[in-house]
Amino acid sequence: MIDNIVDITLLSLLAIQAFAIIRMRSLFAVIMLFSGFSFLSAGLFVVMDAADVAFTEAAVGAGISTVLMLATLALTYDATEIDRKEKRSTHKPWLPLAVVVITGALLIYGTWDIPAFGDPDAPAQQHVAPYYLEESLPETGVQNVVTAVLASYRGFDTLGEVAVIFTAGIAVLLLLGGRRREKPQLEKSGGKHEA
Amino acid sequence: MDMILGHYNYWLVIIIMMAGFYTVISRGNLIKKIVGLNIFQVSVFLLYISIGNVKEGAVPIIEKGVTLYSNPLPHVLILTAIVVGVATTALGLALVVRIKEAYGSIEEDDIHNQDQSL
Amino acid sequence: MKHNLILRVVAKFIIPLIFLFALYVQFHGDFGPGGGFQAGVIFSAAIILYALVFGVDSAKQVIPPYALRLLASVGVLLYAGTGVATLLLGGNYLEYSVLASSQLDGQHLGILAIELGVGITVMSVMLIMFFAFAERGRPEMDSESELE
Amino acid sequence: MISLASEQLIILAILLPLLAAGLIILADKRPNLRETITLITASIVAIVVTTLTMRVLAGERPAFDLFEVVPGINVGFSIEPLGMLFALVAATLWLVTSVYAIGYMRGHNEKNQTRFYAVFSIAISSALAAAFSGNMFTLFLCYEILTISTYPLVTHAGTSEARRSGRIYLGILLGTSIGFQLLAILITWSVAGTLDFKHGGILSGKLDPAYAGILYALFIFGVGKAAVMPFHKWLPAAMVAPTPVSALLHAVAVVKAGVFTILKVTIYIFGSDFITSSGASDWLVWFAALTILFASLIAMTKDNLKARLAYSTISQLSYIVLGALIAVEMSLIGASMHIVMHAFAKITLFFAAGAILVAAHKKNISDMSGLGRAMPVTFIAFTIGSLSIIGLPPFGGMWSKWYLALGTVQTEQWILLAILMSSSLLNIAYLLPISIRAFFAKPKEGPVYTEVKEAPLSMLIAMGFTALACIALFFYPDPFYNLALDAAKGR
Amino acid sequence: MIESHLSLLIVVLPLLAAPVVAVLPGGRLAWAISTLVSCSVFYLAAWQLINVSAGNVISYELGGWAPPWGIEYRIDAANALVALIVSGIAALTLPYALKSVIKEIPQRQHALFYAAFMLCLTGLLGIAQTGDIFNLFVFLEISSLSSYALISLGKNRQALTAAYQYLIMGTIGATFFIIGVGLLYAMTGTLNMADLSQRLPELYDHRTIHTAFAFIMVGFALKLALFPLHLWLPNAYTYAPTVVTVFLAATSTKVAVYVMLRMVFTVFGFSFIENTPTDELFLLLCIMGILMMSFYAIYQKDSKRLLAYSSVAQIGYMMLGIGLGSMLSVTATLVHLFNHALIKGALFMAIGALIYRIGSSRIEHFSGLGKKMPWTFAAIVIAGLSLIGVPGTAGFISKWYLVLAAIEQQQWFIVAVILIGSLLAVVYVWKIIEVLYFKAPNETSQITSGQNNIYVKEAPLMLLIPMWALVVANVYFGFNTELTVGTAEQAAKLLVPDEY
Repeated sequence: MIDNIVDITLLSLLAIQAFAIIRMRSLFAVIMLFSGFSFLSAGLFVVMDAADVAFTEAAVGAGISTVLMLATLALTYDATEIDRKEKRSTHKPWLPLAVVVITGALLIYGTWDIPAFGDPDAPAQQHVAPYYLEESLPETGVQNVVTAVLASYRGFDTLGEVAVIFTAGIAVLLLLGGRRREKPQLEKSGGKHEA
Repeated sequence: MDMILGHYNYWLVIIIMMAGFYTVISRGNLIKKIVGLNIFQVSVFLLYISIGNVKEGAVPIIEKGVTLYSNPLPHVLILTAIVVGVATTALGLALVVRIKEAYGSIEEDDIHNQDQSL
Repeated sequence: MKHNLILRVVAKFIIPLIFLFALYVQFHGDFGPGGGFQAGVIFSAAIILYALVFGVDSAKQVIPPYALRLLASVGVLLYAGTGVATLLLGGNYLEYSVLASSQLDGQHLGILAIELGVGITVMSVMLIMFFAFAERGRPEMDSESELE
Repeated sequence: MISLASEQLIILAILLPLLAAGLIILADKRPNLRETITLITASIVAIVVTTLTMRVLAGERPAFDLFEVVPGINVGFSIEPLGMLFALVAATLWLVTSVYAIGYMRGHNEKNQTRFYAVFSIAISSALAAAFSGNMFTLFLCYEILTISTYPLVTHAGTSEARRSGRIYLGILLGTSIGFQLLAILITWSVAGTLDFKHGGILSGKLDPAYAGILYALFIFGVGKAAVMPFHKWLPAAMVAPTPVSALLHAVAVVKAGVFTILKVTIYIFGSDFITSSGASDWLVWFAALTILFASLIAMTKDNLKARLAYSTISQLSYIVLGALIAVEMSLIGASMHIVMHAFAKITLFFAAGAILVAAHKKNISDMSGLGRAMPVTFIAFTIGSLSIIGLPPFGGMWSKWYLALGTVQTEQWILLAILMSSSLLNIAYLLPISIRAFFAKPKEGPVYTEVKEAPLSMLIAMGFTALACIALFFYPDPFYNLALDAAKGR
Repeated sequence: MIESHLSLLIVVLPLLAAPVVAVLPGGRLAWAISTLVSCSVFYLAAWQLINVSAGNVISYELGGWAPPWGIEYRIDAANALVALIVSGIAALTLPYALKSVIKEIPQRQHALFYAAFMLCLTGLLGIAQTGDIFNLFVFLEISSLSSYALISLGKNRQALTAAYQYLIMGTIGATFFIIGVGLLYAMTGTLNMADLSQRLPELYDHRTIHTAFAFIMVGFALKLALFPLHLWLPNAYTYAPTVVTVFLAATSTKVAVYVMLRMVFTVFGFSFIENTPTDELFLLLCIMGILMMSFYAIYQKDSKRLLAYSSVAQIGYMMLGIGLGSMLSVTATLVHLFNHALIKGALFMAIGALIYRIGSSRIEHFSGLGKKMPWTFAAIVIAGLSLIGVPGTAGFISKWYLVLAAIEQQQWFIVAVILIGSLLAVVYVWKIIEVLYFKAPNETSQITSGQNNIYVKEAPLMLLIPMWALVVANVYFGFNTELTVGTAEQAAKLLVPDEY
């Protein structure tokens, strides 16, 4: 029960932060809030026994992502602008709202008869997972099952993951690498966006 | 009551998820969109971990005497997903920087108008 | 800030510790939480801190950008190469068991190698990103003050 | 030549023009060589086809498949009398037209002549391939190639008017063929499981007679080249092309490929018995009939000579379509023979029109008063052509109309008979006045034309040949008649 | 040795090439290596196709762990065909790239460009080969990230916004996909496709499964730009560097369509789809997509954008095949997958050649180029006819099977839509051809564009050869369909076991 309460509290806090982020228009605050959001979710991961994930989320979400976001903020707004506020959107929010509500409703519908939270007999816990828990130590000699699965059973996924990171590195180099060139020329024969 | 106890976690996660999703599709500021995207993804991570969670289960690190562990597989998947997420974020932000340089703004409306006015 | 003595001294103490911690995380992944990815991030964090305190240029003297690009590639190649090695040793791709005489040793060796690959790549890519953004900032304003 | 097997001859007849096209492009800078190539190829092809004709009349039916496209559908060729007849007409008239074209193109000093000759021979090649095609797929393939390869000829002038006409031309021909014909072919395939031409048809017994009418209609209108109203607009539009093009493509190759396709479908896909029994064509005949009438009426209103001829063509084509639709032996013979007779007659008229354009630079009939005395040969030829179109003896045109009429009699379609007759009267009304005006009316400016001479010799030769052919075909239609008879009887 | 690891090498070779290429100093060497690699991958893919052409299935256990515990590569005719398309297009695009890249991208970025290209190739092939639904997601992201980067390299600033737009849409799509995967996992406890297809049937009426299906479909509908979700595509194709457009247009959406096929027929099974309104929805969207996008295409002034809209319409055709869900229609989809890659590849290469010479993709600037660049012009005509679906071209074969599939089910309305679609194709293809074919009617367009086409030369051989390779393929596969139809039928047999 107790960790249920912790769970609920953390989730509620996360929700509050998420909505605060929607409302808030000062980008610096938004980014800071997001950093906090990551930390909190990391905490939640710990509560749900996902130590590695928590560790990573803290390092990435609260660390790297935040740093990069702040850097971008610094690059995209002149130092003179003290309040780096996003402009008020001119569009009516109804369409996005509708989309979101429908998606959310669909998800709730979908989770309606999903196995209960923390149920040890849920199919997710039955089919593949037990094998890992029982065999990983004898088969790979690794105590941390997560590491065993990550590095060995699903090692190819991790290779892909490294490739993704590598891709991102190359992409950033392509976009920002080296000295800045003069601004890309505007298209003379203006290609108009379709509305 | 059981229903709620069994599912409140999913539902709260979904609410957060939708908050993030909404930020992505409704906000015109390119940075804020990315932030929204991150929230969206993080909440998906939460969904996975919730699926893998086992009541009274321990961190899936084999130790003597412990019999019940929570499911390691979602953890693995999410580790990968987190990395993918940060990669996407970095790329997106780099694009934002370049867009700023090219258009002098990171507000969708301004950019759109500039392209229209050509 | 680049002239703040205390900060520099403290940093000089802390950064090696962070490196140490990174190494611990890198190689302790088999037993506790952690592994190549987290280690890489922490490692890069140390250098980022260094860059913040001593300036990007001196940080670049420590690790020149080209080296970073090279390292990133090396990491991927180390990982993918491990797979190729297992192929050559007659196993399937990434079937570590064939790397050594016994299955467990093989697995251990393989996991060690690929975690190292992950670590290297992650570390260098994180730094590539950081430097790219920082560099970009130069002409207009020093992003460091922002990142503090 | 004779020693070669018929299969090889067929391939030869199709490939030679293509080869020629290549050579012509290579010989771009040297007109004489270029024209020589055209003439030589045309003559060889004519000989080849004649040889084939003899063999076919002797009863030989060569057939072979090149390769399989999708399981059950081949690119394959086979000769039966009808295709032979069409090929014979196309080949002979290509030779004649080439002779004519040399005079015309130079006399009229057109630009891009190389492209003209090259594309021209590609068009012929595809027309011959269509004539020889052994199944509906191959026929459709050649039909489309023909459409596309003639586009450059139609838009030869490159003017914005030519461009507009090109759009109409392509729009209607591609539109109908993809919209209706392809659909019809696909339905046929899914019903009959084959597309091979077979006398007596492949559909009878497989297709519910109730739907036969719809499918048949899809074919009739899908073949836009047959210019059955309301899909006829492309033909007048295509008249912006140089006259030799109009002559060959719109008196022979293109339009005849259209009606030929319809005849093929009638005899070898549906089978005449199935059509008559299922009554598939009962309501379609009226489209053809009305086309015959309206086109003739419109023709009378046209002052531009080529436009008038164009509408006359539309009307004459529907004779053939009508013959196919009635689908009894007589009418089929008539239709098949009309392909020949109309071809020779109409090409004569076009040759004459071209000659008048080159020699006297006149397009409109109203300006041709008295021109006959300045250009007697041209106008005599024109008169002969007209009479043959009208269908008076002693001209070839009489035979085909005769058999068509017999067909209507045999089926007791009295209204159709009446329409045929009245349209012949209309033919008189819109064709003869031209010659009369040319010979007997007073020219507007001056008593007689002094400056106007006859057209270049090569044109006169061509004209003379086709004109004489119109007469010869009255006295000696046998080869074509026999072919038509075999086709109708399915021998 | 190689044969036993074929399916793997196809993915790993470019993956190994990427880091090597990335650190090379110059572009030339990078280009040479990438070309070499993609050619050998093409060879391997062809080999793989032969191995599975008998209708058998090859399974490869990565890490030597048996599925479902380890990741599995599961190759049948469908994968093999897609892998062949992707690698083949890559092998043809790279020779084309050499000159075009030198022209369009700053020198110091060449090495990185080819590295990104290799990674994109890796990702696409990985998607095509894998039999594990999460592994699919990882490689999807590799290909996506690299394509975002590649697109952003276009020389107009719109390229940046286009890439950003694509990044947001693509990531939302991918996230939807993993939500779906998560729900599937929650219900079945497995990620292996074959295993899923075993375990799903008894869960068919389970809400979670329906939701999972919905999310996976929406996710990939975003990726393959199915009609209402296509908004990112036109800009991306218009502003990306030519080479990138050629490659992505010919491969990435195809791979996404393939994934749809897999999900619908292998993982969930069509009997599941039939109980949901999905197939009707598919048909509806496809019909709207085909008609509306073709009309959009007609009104475009920019040739690349015109082709982009035509691509969206063509995707409609492919999805029709899935919506109809018969063996014939799936065959049609796969055949069109293949043929459309050839068509669009050739067309974009040809347009690219024009751009290479006159530096503009606006149609009105093309006036009179037909005479100056006869080979390029001929390529556009033939590929255009193939796009229309004129007999004797590859495009005709796809239309043929598609219409047959529709007739077979008495879907006359769809038949009409397909045919109308081709007629609209006539209009927009001819719009380009006419401008090229005729001399400029008025010189003003030339003056305003600040260029005249009088001194334009034919495109260099390095551009013409790959272009014509595709054009010839367009004609060849219009007459000999053993490879396309043959393989497609094999694949359809495996995907749609219950023939009706």
